[in-house]
Amino acid sequence: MTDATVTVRFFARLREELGTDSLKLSVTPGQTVGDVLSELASRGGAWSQLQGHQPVMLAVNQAMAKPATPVQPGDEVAFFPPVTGG
Amino acid sequence: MTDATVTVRFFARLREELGTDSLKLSVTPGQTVGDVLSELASRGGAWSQLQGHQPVMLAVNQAMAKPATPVQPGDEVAFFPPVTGG
Amino acid sequence: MISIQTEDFDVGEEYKALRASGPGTGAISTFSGLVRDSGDLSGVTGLFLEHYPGMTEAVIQGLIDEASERWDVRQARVIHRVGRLELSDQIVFVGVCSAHRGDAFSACQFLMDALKTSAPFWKKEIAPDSEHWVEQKVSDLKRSQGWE
Amino acid sequence: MISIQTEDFDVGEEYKALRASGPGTGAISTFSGLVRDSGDLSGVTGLFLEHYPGMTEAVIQGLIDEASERWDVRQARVIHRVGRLELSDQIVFVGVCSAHRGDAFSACQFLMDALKTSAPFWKKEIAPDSEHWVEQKVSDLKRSQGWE
Repeated sequence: MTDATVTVRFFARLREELGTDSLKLSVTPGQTVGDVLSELASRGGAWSQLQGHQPVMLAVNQAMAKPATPVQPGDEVAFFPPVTGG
Repeated sequence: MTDATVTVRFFARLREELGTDSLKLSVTPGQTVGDVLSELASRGGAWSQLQGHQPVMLAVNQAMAKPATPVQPGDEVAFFPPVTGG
Repeated sequence: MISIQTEDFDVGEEYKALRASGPGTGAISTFSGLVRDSGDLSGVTGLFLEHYPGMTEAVIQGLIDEASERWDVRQARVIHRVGRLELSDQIVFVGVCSAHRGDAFSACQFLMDALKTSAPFWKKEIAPDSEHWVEQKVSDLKRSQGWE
Repeated sequence: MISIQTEDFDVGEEYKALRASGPGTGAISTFSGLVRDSGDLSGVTGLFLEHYPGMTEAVIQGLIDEASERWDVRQARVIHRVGRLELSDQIVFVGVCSAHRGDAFSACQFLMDALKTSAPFWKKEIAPDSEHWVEQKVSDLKRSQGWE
Protein backbone atom coordinates (compact mmCIF):
# COMPACT_ATOMS: atom_id res chain seq x y z
CA MET A 1 0.00 0.00 0.00
CA THR A 2 2.85 2.40 -0.79
CA ASP A 3 0.37 4.58 -2.68
CA ALA A 4 -1.96 5.15 0.27
CA THR A 5 0.02 8.06 1.66
CA VAL A 6 -0.43 11.78 2.18
CA THR A 7 2.37 14.33 2.04
CA VAL A 8 2.60 16.32 5.27
CA ARG A 9 4.33 19.69 5.13
CA PHE A 10 5.55 21.87 7.99
CA PHE A 11 6.36 25.56 7.97
CA ALA A 12 8.18 28.18 10.00
CA ARG A 13 8.73 27.42 13.71
CA LEU A 14 7.22 23.91 13.32
CA ARG A 15 9.49 23.14 10.36
CA GLU A 16 12.52 24.23 12.38
CA GLU A 17 11.61 22.47 15.60
CA LEU A 18 10.57 19.21 13.93
CA GLY A 19 13.70 19.35 11.80
CA THR A 20 11.83 18.51 8.60
CA ASP A 21 9.84 20.34 5.98
CA SER A 22 7.84 17.36 4.74
CA LEU A 23 7.22 13.66 5.17
CA LYS A 24 4.96 10.93 3.78
CA LEU A 25 2.45 9.21 6.02
CA SER A 26 0.14 6.25 5.34
CA VAL A 27 -3.54 6.93 5.73
CA THR A 28 -6.47 4.56 6.00
CA PRO A 29 -9.99 5.23 4.73
CA GLY A 30 -12.03 7.54 6.97
CA GLN A 31 -9.02 9.25 8.54
CA THR A 32 -9.16 12.98 9.22
CA VAL A 33 -6.52 15.69 9.48
CA GLY A 34 -6.98 15.46 13.24
CA ASP A 35 -6.04 11.77 13.10
CA VAL A 36 -2.88 12.58 11.15
CA LEU A 37 -2.00 15.26 13.71
CA SER A 38 -2.52 12.85 16.65
CA GLU A 39 -0.47 10.14 15.03
CA LEU A 40 2.47 12.50 14.53
CA ALA A 41 2.11 14.02 18.02
CA SER A 42 2.29 10.49 19.51
CA ARG A 43 5.88 10.24 18.29
CA GLY A 44 6.78 12.30 21.37
CA GLY A 45 9.66 14.77 21.76
CA ALA A 46 9.31 17.83 19.56
CA TRP A 47 6.37 16.15 17.81
CA SER A 48 4.18 16.41 20.88
CA GLN A 49 3.89 20.17 20.35
CA LEU A 50 1.50 19.38 17.48
CA GLN A 51 -1.06 18.85 20.23
CA GLY A 52 0.49 21.17 22.80
CA HIS A 53 -0.39 24.61 24.12
CA GLN A 54 0.50 26.54 20.99
CA PRO A 55 -2.13 26.64 18.28
CA VAL A 56 -1.44 24.68 15.09
CA MET A 57 -3.20 25.61 11.84
CA LEU A 58 -4.21 22.88 9.37
CA ALA A 59 -4.49 22.87 5.61
CA VAL A 60 -5.52 20.16 3.15
CA ASN A 61 -4.59 20.59 -0.49
CA GLN A 62 -3.60 24.20 0.22
CA ALA A 63 -6.92 25.23 1.73
CA MET A 64 -7.49 25.88 5.44
CA ALA A 65 -8.97 22.82 7.15
CA LYS A 66 -10.39 21.68 10.47
CA PRO A 67 -9.46 18.60 12.49
CA ALA A 68 -12.59 16.88 11.13
CA THR A 69 -11.62 17.42 7.49
CA PRO A 70 -11.15 13.96 5.87
CA VAL A 71 -7.94 13.10 4.09
CA GLN A 72 -7.49 10.91 1.01
CA PRO A 73 -4.38 9.21 -0.32
CA GLY A 74 -2.48 11.72 -2.46
CA ASP A 75 -3.61 14.74 -0.44
CA GLU A 76 -1.18 17.42 0.65
CA VAL A 77 -1.65 18.13 4.36
CA ALA A 78 0.13 21.05 6.05
CA PHE A 79 0.64 22.03 9.68
CA PHE A 80 1.89 25.48 10.63
CA PRO A 81 1.79 28.19 13.31
CA PRO A 82 -0.70 31.06 13.04
CA VAL A 83 0.36 33.26 10.11
CA THR A 84 2.28 36.48 10.63
CA GLY A 85 2.91 38.07 7.24
CA GLY A 86 2.19 41.58 6.05
CA MET B 1 -12.83 107.13 7.40
CA THR B 2 -11.25 105.48 4.32
CA ASP B 3 -9.29 103.21 6.65
CA ALA B 4 -12.34 101.73 8.37
CA THR B 5 -12.92 99.07 5.74
CA VAL B 6 -12.77 95.33 5.44
CA THR B 7 -11.82 93.45 2.28
CA VAL B 8 -14.55 91.02 1.24
CA ARG B 9 -13.55 88.12 -1.02
CA PHE B 10 -15.77 85.76 -2.98
CA PHE B 11 -14.93 82.35 -4.42
CA ALA B 12 -16.19 79.84 -6.94
CA ARG B 13 -19.90 80.03 -7.86
CA LEU B 14 -20.39 83.17 -5.75
CA ARG B 15 -17.43 84.89 -7.39
CA GLU B 16 -18.85 84.10 -10.82
CA GLU B 17 -22.45 85.04 -10.08
CA LEU B 18 -21.57 88.27 -8.26
CA GLY B 19 -19.13 89.14 -11.03
CA THR B 20 -16.38 90.15 -8.61
CA ASP B 21 -13.69 88.45 -6.61
CA SER B 22 -13.28 91.16 -3.97
CA LEU B 23 -14.50 94.54 -2.76
CA LYS B 24 -13.91 96.96 0.11
CA LEU B 25 -16.70 97.70 2.54
CA SER B 26 -16.88 100.21 5.41
CA VAL B 27 -17.50 98.74 8.84
CA THR B 28 -18.53 100.38 12.06
CA PRO B 29 -17.51 99.25 15.55
CA GLY B 30 -19.47 96.25 16.80
CA GLN B 31 -20.34 94.93 13.36
CA THR B 32 -20.29 91.18 12.74
CA VAL B 33 -19.72 89.05 9.65
CA GLY B 34 -23.48 88.52 9.62
CA ASP B 35 -24.00 92.28 9.37
CA VAL B 36 -21.59 92.47 6.42
CA LEU B 37 -23.46 89.63 4.74
CA SER B 38 -26.85 91.31 5.26
CA GLU B 39 -25.60 94.62 3.96
CA LEU B 40 -24.33 93.01 0.75
CA ALA B 41 -27.47 90.88 0.35
CA SER B 42 -29.60 94.04 0.58
CA ARG B 43 -28.09 95.22 -2.71
CA GLY B 44 -30.58 92.87 -4.38
CA GLY B 45 -30.19 90.99 -7.66
CA ALA B 46 -27.45 88.36 -7.56
CA TRP B 47 -26.40 89.70 -4.15
CA SER B 48 -29.57 88.50 -2.49
CA GLN B 49 -28.33 84.88 -2.81
CA LEU B 50 -25.94 85.67 0.06
CA GLN B 51 -29.00 85.18 2.26
CA GLY B 52 -30.87 82.83 -0.04
CA HIS B 53 -31.55 79.10 0.05
CA GLN B 54 -28.03 77.96 -0.72
CA PRO B 55 -25.63 77.80 2.20
CA VAL B 56 -22.85 80.40 2.34
CA MET B 57 -19.68 79.73 4.34
CA LEU B 58 -17.95 82.58 6.15
CA ALA B 59 -14.29 83.20 6.95
CA VAL B 60 -12.55 86.06 8.77
CA ASN B 61 -8.82 86.44 8.30
CA GLN B 62 -8.69 83.05 6.60
CA ALA B 63 -10.30 81.12 9.43
CA MET B 64 -13.83 79.73 9.37
CA ALA B 65 -16.28 82.09 11.09
CA LYS B 66 -19.89 82.31 12.22
CA PRO B 67 -22.38 85.12 11.57
CA ALA B 68 -21.73 86.40 15.11
CA THR B 69 -17.96 86.71 14.58
CA PRO B 70 -17.03 90.42 14.97
CA VAL B 71 -15.12 92.22 12.22
CA GLN B 72 -12.52 94.96 12.62
CA PRO B 73 -11.23 97.44 10.07
CA GLY B 74 -8.44 95.79 8.10
CA ASP B 75 -9.93 92.30 8.37
CA GLU B 76 -10.23 90.00 5.37
CA VAL B 77 -13.73 88.56 5.18
CA ALA B 78 -14.62 85.81 2.70
CA PHE B 79 -17.90 84.31 1.52
CA PHE B 80 -17.99 81.08 -0.43
CA PRO B 81 -20.07 77.98 -1.17
CA PRO B 82 -19.49 74.75 0.77
CA VAL B 83 -16.12 73.36 -0.24
CA THR B 84 -15.77 70.54 -2.77
CA GLY B 85 -12.07 69.74 -3.17
CA GLY B 86 -10.27 66.43 -2.95
CA MET C 1 4.71 68.93 3.49
CA ILE C 2 1.78 70.77 1.95
CA SER C 3 1.74 71.91 -1.64
CA ILE C 4 -1.04 73.60 -3.62
CA GLN C 5 0.09 73.63 -7.22
CA THR C 6 -1.04 73.73 -10.83
CA GLU C 7 1.64 71.23 -11.93
CA ASP C 8 1.23 67.48 -11.83
CA PHE C 9 2.98 65.42 -9.15
CA ASP C 10 4.86 62.10 -9.13
CA VAL C 11 3.52 59.60 -6.60
CA GLY C 12 6.70 57.53 -6.90
CA GLU C 13 8.76 60.53 -5.74
CA GLU C 14 6.31 61.32 -2.94
CA TYR C 15 6.52 57.74 -1.77
CA LYS C 16 10.33 57.92 -1.75
CA ALA C 17 10.16 61.01 0.45
CA LEU C 18 7.79 59.19 2.83
CA ARG C 19 10.08 56.16 2.98
CA ALA C 20 12.96 58.38 4.04
CA SER C 21 11.27 59.01 7.41
CA GLY C 22 13.52 56.64 9.37
CA PRO C 23 13.76 53.12 10.79
CA GLY C 24 10.70 53.52 13.04
CA THR C 25 8.38 53.63 10.02
CA GLY C 26 6.60 50.35 9.43
CA ALA C 27 3.61 51.49 7.38
CA ILE C 28 2.92 53.94 4.56
CA SER C 29 -0.61 54.67 3.41
CA THR C 30 -1.25 56.81 0.35
CA PHE C 31 -4.34 58.06 -1.40
CA SER C 32 -4.65 59.70 -4.81
CA GLY C 33 -7.75 61.23 -6.31
CA LEU C 34 -8.12 61.34 -10.10
CA VAL C 35 -10.51 63.14 -12.46
CA ARG C 36 -13.24 60.59 -13.17
CA ASP C 37 -15.56 60.49 -16.17
CA SER C 38 -18.73 60.77 -14.14
CA GLY C 39 -19.44 63.02 -11.17
CA ASP C 40 -22.50 65.24 -10.78
CA LEU C 41 -22.40 65.34 -14.61
CA SER C 42 -21.77 62.34 -16.83
CA GLY C 43 -19.28 62.52 -19.70
CA VAL C 44 -16.97 64.76 -17.67
CA THR C 45 -13.95 65.79 -19.74
CA GLY C 46 -12.20 67.93 -17.15
CA LEU C 47 -12.33 70.04 -14.01
CA PHE C 48 -11.54 73.55 -12.97
CA LEU C 49 -10.30 73.81 -9.40
CA GLU C 50 -10.25 77.04 -7.43
CA HIS C 51 -8.89 77.60 -3.92
CA TYR C 52 -8.43 80.27 -1.27
CA PRO C 53 -4.65 80.81 -1.14
CA GLY C 54 -3.30 81.04 2.39
CA MET C 55 -6.40 79.74 4.11
CA THR C 56 -6.09 76.41 2.28
CA GLU C 57 -2.58 75.74 3.57
CA ALA C 58 -3.55 76.81 7.11
CA VAL C 59 -6.58 74.50 7.17
CA ILE C 60 -4.55 71.53 5.89
CA GLN C 61 -1.77 72.19 8.42
CA GLY C 62 -4.43 72.18 11.13
CA LEU C 63 -5.69 68.80 9.89
CA ILE C 64 -2.16 67.35 9.88
CA ASP C 65 -1.66 68.67 13.43
CA GLU C 66 -4.92 67.06 14.51
CA ALA C 67 -3.99 63.75 12.83
CA SER C 68 -0.61 63.85 14.60
CA GLU C 69 -2.31 64.23 17.97
CA ARG C 70 -4.67 61.33 17.32
CA TRP C 71 -2.32 58.85 15.67
CA ASP C 72 1.37 58.04 15.30
CA VAL C 73 2.22 60.18 12.25
CA ARG C 74 5.92 60.30 11.38
CA GLN C 75 5.43 62.29 8.20
CA ALA C 76 2.44 63.50 6.21
CA ARG C 77 2.47 64.86 2.68
CA VAL C 78 -0.53 66.57 1.07
CA ILE C 79 -0.59 67.85 -2.50
CA HIS C 80 -3.66 69.40 -4.13
CA ARG C 81 -3.74 70.70 -7.66
CA VAL C 82 -5.69 73.76 -8.80
CA GLY C 83 -6.59 75.18 -12.21
CA ARG C 84 -7.67 73.25 -15.27
CA LEU C 85 -7.42 69.45 -15.14
CA GLU C 86 -8.26 66.83 -17.76
CA LEU C 87 -9.88 63.40 -17.51
CA SER C 88 -7.68 60.93 -15.55
CA ASP C 89 -5.41 63.72 -14.25
CA GLN C 90 -4.26 63.48 -10.67
CA ILE C 91 -6.07 65.95 -8.34
CA VAL C 92 -4.92 65.20 -4.83
CA PHE C 93 -2.35 63.12 -2.96
CA VAL C 94 -2.24 62.30 0.74
CA GLY C 95 0.55 60.13 2.13
CA VAL C 96 1.21 59.21 5.76
CA CYS C 97 3.89 57.13 7.40
CA SER C 98 3.61 55.63 10.82
CA ALA C 99 5.01 52.87 12.99
CA HIS C 100 1.78 50.87 12.61
CA ARG C 101 -0.59 50.16 9.77
CA GLY C 102 -3.77 51.08 11.64
CA ASP C 103 -2.42 54.54 12.37
CA ALA C 104 -1.20 55.05 8.81
CA PHE C 105 -4.58 54.05 7.33
CA SER C 106 -6.63 56.07 9.83
CA ALA C 107 -4.56 59.24 9.53
CA CYS C 108 -4.54 59.08 5.72
CA GLN C 109 -8.28 58.50 5.52
CA PHE C 110 -9.02 61.18 8.13
CA LEU C 111 -6.91 63.72 6.20
CA MET C 112 -8.74 62.98 2.93
CA ASP C 113 -12.21 63.00 4.51
CA ALA C 114 -11.56 66.19 6.48
CA LEU C 115 -9.85 67.93 3.56
CA LYS C 116 -12.93 67.35 1.40
CA THR C 117 -15.24 69.14 3.82
CA SER C 118 -13.01 71.80 5.36
CA ALA C 119 -10.23 72.89 3.00
CA PRO C 120 -11.36 75.78 0.76
CA PHE C 121 -11.24 74.19 -2.68
CA TRP C 122 -14.06 74.31 -5.21
CA LYS C 123 -14.43 72.03 -8.19
CA LYS C 124 -16.23 72.82 -11.41
CA GLU C 125 -17.01 69.87 -13.66
CA ILE C 126 -16.65 70.42 -17.36
CA ALA C 127 -18.57 68.29 -19.89
CA PRO C 128 -18.81 68.82 -23.67
CA ASP C 129 -22.00 70.96 -23.47
CA SER C 130 -22.09 72.21 -19.91
CA GLU C 131 -20.17 73.09 -16.81
CA HIS C 132 -21.29 72.85 -13.23
CA TRP C 133 -19.94 73.82 -9.79
CA VAL C 134 -19.96 70.59 -7.83
CA GLU C 135 -22.28 70.55 -4.81
CA GLN C 136 -21.01 69.34 -1.47
CA LYS C 137 -22.19 65.78 -0.85
CA VAL C 138 -24.09 64.82 2.29
CA SER C 139 -22.13 61.55 2.20
CA ASP C 140 -18.86 63.53 2.40
CA LEU C 141 -20.12 65.53 5.36
CA LYS C 142 -21.15 62.33 7.13
CA ARG C 143 -17.78 60.68 6.48
CA SER C 144 -16.04 63.71 7.89
CA GLN C 145 -18.33 63.91 10.93
CA GLY C 146 -17.61 60.24 11.55
CA TRP C 147 -14.12 61.25 12.74
CA GLU C 148 -15.39 63.69 15.38
CA MET D 1 -1.99 41.02 -9.89
CA ILE D 2 -0.44 38.92 -7.15
CA SER D 3 3.30 38.44 -6.81
CA ILE D 4 5.27 36.62 -4.13
CA GLN D 5 8.90 37.45 -4.74
CA THR D 6 12.31 37.76 -3.16
CA GLU D 7 13.15 40.91 -5.18
CA ASP D 8 12.26 44.42 -4.11
CA PHE D 9 9.41 46.29 -5.83
CA ASP D 10 8.93 49.84 -7.07
CA VAL D 11 5.82 51.53 -5.66
CA GLY D 12 6.02 54.22 -8.37
CA GLU D 13 5.71 51.54 -11.05
CA GLU D 14 2.88 49.79 -9.19
CA TYR D 15 1.05 53.08 -8.92
CA LYS D 16 1.45 53.67 -12.67
CA ALA D 17 -0.08 50.27 -13.36
CA LEU D 18 -3.02 51.10 -11.06
CA ARG D 19 -3.54 54.48 -12.77
CA ALA D 20 -3.83 52.73 -16.12
CA SER D 21 -7.14 51.18 -15.06
CA GLY D 22 -9.31 53.56 -17.10
CA PRO D 23 -11.39 56.75 -16.91
CA GLY D 24 -13.80 55.37 -14.32
CA THR D 25 -11.09 55.32 -11.66
CA GLY D 26 -11.35 58.23 -9.24
CA ALA D 27 -9.42 56.89 -6.26
CA ILE D 28 -6.27 54.88 -5.63
CA SER D 29 -5.35 53.68 -2.16
CA THR D 30 -2.01 52.04 -1.49
CA PHE D 31 -0.36 50.52 1.53
CA SER D 32 3.25 49.49 2.03
CA GLY D 33 4.71 47.66 4.99
CA LEU D 34 8.39 48.14 5.84
CA VAL D 35 10.81 46.37 8.19
CA ARG D 36 10.71 48.40 11.39
CA ASP D 37 13.38 48.57 14.09
CA SER D 38 11.11 47.30 16.86
CA GLY D 39 8.61 44.48 16.72
CA ASP D 40 8.35 41.65 19.26
CA LEU D 41 12.11 42.27 19.68
CA SER D 42 13.76 45.67 19.91
CA GLY D 43 16.84 46.50 17.86
CA VAL D 44 15.53 44.45 14.93
CA THR D 45 18.05 44.43 12.09
CA GLY D 46 16.18 42.23 9.64
CA LEU D 47 13.51 39.65 8.96
CA PHE D 48 13.29 36.23 7.42
CA LEU D 49 9.99 35.58 5.66
CA GLU D 50 8.71 32.14 4.77
CA HIS D 51 5.54 31.26 2.85
CA TYR D 52 3.55 28.31 1.56
CA PRO D 53 3.92 28.54 -2.23
CA GLY D 54 0.67 27.96 -4.07
CA MET D 55 -1.60 28.27 -1.08
CA THR D 56 -0.45 31.87 -0.54
CA GLU D 57 -1.47 32.98 -4.01
CA ALA D 58 -4.79 31.13 -3.76
CA VAL D 59 -5.65 32.74 -0.41
CA ILE D 60 -4.79 36.23 -1.67
CA GLN D 61 -6.82 35.69 -4.85
CA GLY D 62 -9.74 34.69 -2.63
CA LEU D 63 -9.34 37.90 -0.63
CA ILE D 64 -9.26 40.01 -3.81
CA ASP D 65 -12.40 38.22 -5.04
CA GLU D 66 -14.12 38.92 -1.72
CA ALA D 67 -13.06 42.59 -1.80
CA SER D 68 -14.39 42.86 -5.36
CA GLU D 69 -17.77 41.55 -4.24
CA ARG D 70 -17.99 43.98 -1.33
CA TRP D 71 -16.63 47.15 -2.96
CA ASP D 72 -16.04 48.72 -6.34
CA VAL D 73 -12.57 47.37 -7.13
CA ARG D 74 -11.29 48.18 -10.63
CA GLN D 75 -7.87 46.71 -10.07
CA ALA D 76 -5.99 45.31 -7.09
CA ARG D 77 -2.28 44.61 -6.87
CA VAL D 78 -0.68 42.66 -4.04
CA ILE D 79 3.06 42.03 -3.70
CA HIS D 80 4.65 40.22 -0.78
CA ARG D 81 8.34 39.58 -0.43
CA VAL D 82 9.86 36.45 1.10
CA GLY D 83 13.39 35.52 2.18
CA ARG D 84 15.87 37.71 4.02
CA LEU D 85 15.00 41.39 4.44
CA GLU D 86 16.93 44.20 6.08
CA LEU D 87 15.83 47.13 8.22
CA SER D 88 13.65 49.60 6.27
CA ASP D 89 13.18 47.15 3.37
CA GLN D 90 9.76 46.95 1.79
CA ILE D 91 7.82 43.81 2.79
CA VAL D 92 4.35 44.14 1.31
CA PHE D 93 2.37 46.33 -1.09
CA VAL D 94 -1.39 46.48 -1.56
CA GLY D 95 -2.89 48.90 -4.09
CA VAL D 96 -6.54 49.26 -5.06
CA CYS D 97 -8.28 51.51 -7.54
CA SER D 98 -11.95 52.30 -7.46
CA ALA D 99 -14.47 54.86 -8.66
CA HIS D 100 -14.83 56.19 -5.10
CA ARG D 101 -12.43 56.90 -2.27
CA GLY D 102 -14.43 55.07 0.41
CA ASP D 103 -14.29 51.86 -1.63
CA ALA D 104 -10.60 52.24 -2.40
CA PHE D 105 -9.71 52.79 1.27
CA SER D 106 -11.95 49.99 2.56
CA ALA D 107 -10.80 47.41 0.02
CA CYS D 108 -7.11 48.24 0.56
CA GLN D 109 -7.43 48.08 4.33
CA PHE D 110 -9.49 44.89 4.21
CA LEU D 111 -6.90 43.20 1.97
CA MET D 112 -4.06 44.13 4.35
CA ASP D 113 -5.94 43.13 7.50
CA ALA D 114 -7.15 39.85 6.03
CA LEU D 115 -3.77 39.03 4.46
CA LYS D 116 -2.11 39.36 7.87
CA THR D 117 -4.35 36.75 9.45
CA SER D 118 -5.10 34.36 6.60
CA ALA D 119 -2.27 34.28 4.03
CA PRO D 120 0.36 31.68 4.93
CA PHE D 121 3.41 33.85 5.58
CA TRP D 122 5.61 33.62 8.67
CA LYS D 123 8.01 36.24 9.84
CA LYS D 124 11.12 35.71 11.91
CA GLU D 125 12.65 38.79 13.49
CA ILE D 126 16.42 38.99 13.57
CA ALA D 127 18.25 41.11 16.17
CA PRO D 128 22.02 41.20 16.84
CA ASP D 129 21.90 38.49 19.53
CA SER D 130 18.68 36.64 18.91
CA GLU D 131 16.03 35.63 16.45
CA HIS D 132 12.38 35.01 17.07
CA TRP D 133 9.38 33.72 15.12
CA VAL D 134 6.81 36.48 15.42
CA GLU D 135 3.61 35.53 17.28
CA GLN D 136 0.25 36.36 15.77
CA LYS D 137 -1.19 39.45 17.47
CA VAL D 138 -4.63 39.41 19.06
CA SER D 139 -5.00 42.98 17.73
CA ASP D 140 -4.46 41.70 14.17
CA LEU D 141 -7.07 38.99 14.65
CA LYS D 142 -9.55 41.56 15.95
CA ARG D 143 -8.90 43.93 13.05
CA SER D 144 -9.48 41.10 10.64
CA GLN D 145 -12.64 39.90 12.40
CA GLY D 146 -13.92 43.47 12.26
CA TRP D 147 -14.52 43.00 8.52
CA GLU D 148 -16.72 39.91 8.96
